[in-house]
Amino acid sequence: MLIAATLAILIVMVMAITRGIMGPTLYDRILAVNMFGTKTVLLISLLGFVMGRPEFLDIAIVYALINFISVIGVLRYSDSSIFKHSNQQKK
Amino acid sequence: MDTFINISSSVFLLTGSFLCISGGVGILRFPDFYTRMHAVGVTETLATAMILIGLMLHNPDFFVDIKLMIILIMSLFISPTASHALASAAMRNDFSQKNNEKPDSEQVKPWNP
Amino acid sequence: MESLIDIVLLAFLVGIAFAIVWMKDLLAVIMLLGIYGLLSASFFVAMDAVDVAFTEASVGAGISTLLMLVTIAMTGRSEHPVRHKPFLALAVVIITGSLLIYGTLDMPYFGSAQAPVHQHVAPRYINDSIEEVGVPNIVTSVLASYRAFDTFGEVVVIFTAGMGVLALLSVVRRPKNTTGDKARDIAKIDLINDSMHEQHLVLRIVTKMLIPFIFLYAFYVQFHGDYGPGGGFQAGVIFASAIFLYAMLFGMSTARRVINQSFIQLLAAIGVLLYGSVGVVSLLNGKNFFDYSALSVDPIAGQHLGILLIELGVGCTVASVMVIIFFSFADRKDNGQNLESNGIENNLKENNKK
Amino acid sequence: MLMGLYNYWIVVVLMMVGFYIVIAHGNLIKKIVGLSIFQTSVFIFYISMAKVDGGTAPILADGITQYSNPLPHVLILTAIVVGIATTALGLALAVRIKETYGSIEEEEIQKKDNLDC
Repeated sequence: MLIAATLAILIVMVMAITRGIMGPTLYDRILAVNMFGTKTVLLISLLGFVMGRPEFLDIAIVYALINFISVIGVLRYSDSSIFKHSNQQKK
Repeated sequence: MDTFINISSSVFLLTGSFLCISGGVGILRFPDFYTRMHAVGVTETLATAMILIGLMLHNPDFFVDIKLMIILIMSLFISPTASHALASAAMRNDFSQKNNEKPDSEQVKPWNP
Repeated sequence: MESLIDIVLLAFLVGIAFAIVWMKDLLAVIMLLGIYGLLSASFFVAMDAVDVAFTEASVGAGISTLLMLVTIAMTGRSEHPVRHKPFLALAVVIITGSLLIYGTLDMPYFGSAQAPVHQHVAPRYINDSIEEVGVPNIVTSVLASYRAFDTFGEVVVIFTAGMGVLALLSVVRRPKNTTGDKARDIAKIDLINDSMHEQHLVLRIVTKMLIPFIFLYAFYVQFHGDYGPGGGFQAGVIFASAIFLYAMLFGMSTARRVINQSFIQLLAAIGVLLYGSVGVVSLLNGKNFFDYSALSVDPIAGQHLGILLIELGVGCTVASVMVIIFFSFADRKDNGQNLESNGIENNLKENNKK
Repeated sequence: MLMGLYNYWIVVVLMMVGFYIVIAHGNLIKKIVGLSIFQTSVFIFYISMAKVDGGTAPILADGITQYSNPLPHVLILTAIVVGIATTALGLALAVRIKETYGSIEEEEIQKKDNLDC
């Protein structure tokens, strides 16, 4: 079962990477990164069990935190005036 | 009792994997940003919870369970908040469904050697 | 199973690297770089390097993404297309790459226990470190005890890089007795910041709940580094990222009020000094530089004390240098924006006069 | 042989991708991204070397005899943090160049320099 779940998560990672590369908008990419981060947390937790030393779940906690922080960072700094300016130019 | 726990652990893990994959198909196949957001935001939290509960049942070690519990509680806080922030940021920037199909920057022609 | 995970993760990495070459939108490139960091960190977990994965997770996926985002917010996000034909570059890369691949043919195969790397000092670390240092985490005992002098050099490099960023990006403070006009400007900026906060109510509340937990977790990583993955480097980065989170959601002016610039600079220096002075104390006690057995009557207790102290020094320096770097960038960006908006207002006024 | 050297070949490919970005692209931020890809490939190389078949993470526990090599882990752990510090320095330089020249494209910077001469 652990192996099946790991494979499923790897497949979902491929999908998230595809969306991250394809875009087309900034928010799609942020969504893909966020989803990828959550799946990484799960992958790390599963890897610990697959490899037989599950006591290293500390890393997964850090992933969850860092994922949140980077999403907030992207939202905070992608709203700045330069980007709005370029949007206006497009219109 | 052991077989019951094993079976329920497997069921949780498989349900979680199924939800993961359905979210993945959603992010790949849905037509615009808000529907993709919906697919991911809805499945993500539940899938995480299912897989972590499956792992908890799989391993009865106390400290490992506590750590899994911490991860679970944190992802229950964090994923909906991140989804909310993302959706509201998209709304605020007047990112309506009409101009969704436009790429986010003027795509320069792809580099071909 | 493990080799399957290895193959798949490395294939992902190559795919993302090629996508980064191809893309022109720098913001998308940085998003992909974030995924790249997460992936390489998962790869490190699969390769048993838990401490490295810890560091790469917080640094590669978190802080470097943030710094690059702030930078492109200042420098613009689209890249000009490559004008000249890249044939020469491509030829150089292909020739170098094939030479390197030719070089790998002589290497011992992946995972073989007979490789020369595993013969020289590693057996000593694995077999004897528990008697000599008494810490279960071999990485910590090598980092902080056997190779402490090396790590000292790294800490000084980090400190120097922080000072370099400060020298390049520090903004001139406004004089305190501002005239009415400027004071109004500042008040206006504060108002804008506050109104922005109103919009992020959910985020603010969740962040307020998370930040104490992140600090607590950073302390856990700092002091649990002897027994599990963790240590000063990781704890410092986690500590700093909590402060980044606060600064991003509550505005730089609020964060400045919480964290004093001169205090944080002092803390960066104190970390390096603490590290170095542990070495000097063992020197004064008649042992070698960074030989912690001089710190206590019982050599193992001395080792524990020494590792605790220098990890504390590393944590202080790394956390404060990261905060200094981020604050310098964010301040630079905010100041640039204020200048821009003032310029726009002036333009508007001139237009109105006309 | 394919499996035995797979990791190293991937490392070479990643390294060359980073190298290509550094020499062929004119944008300074993109160059820094290329450098960081190059850097990560070196990390992957060291960590791959440290892996021993059947070994586990180098944290001592009862009942485990085979550990991976801890020395490369130590080197890379410090290298990652030093890497982010130097990357930050590079980004700071890019910001200053943008402020002085108004651009971070190599060609435009070169053009302005030639005009000044």
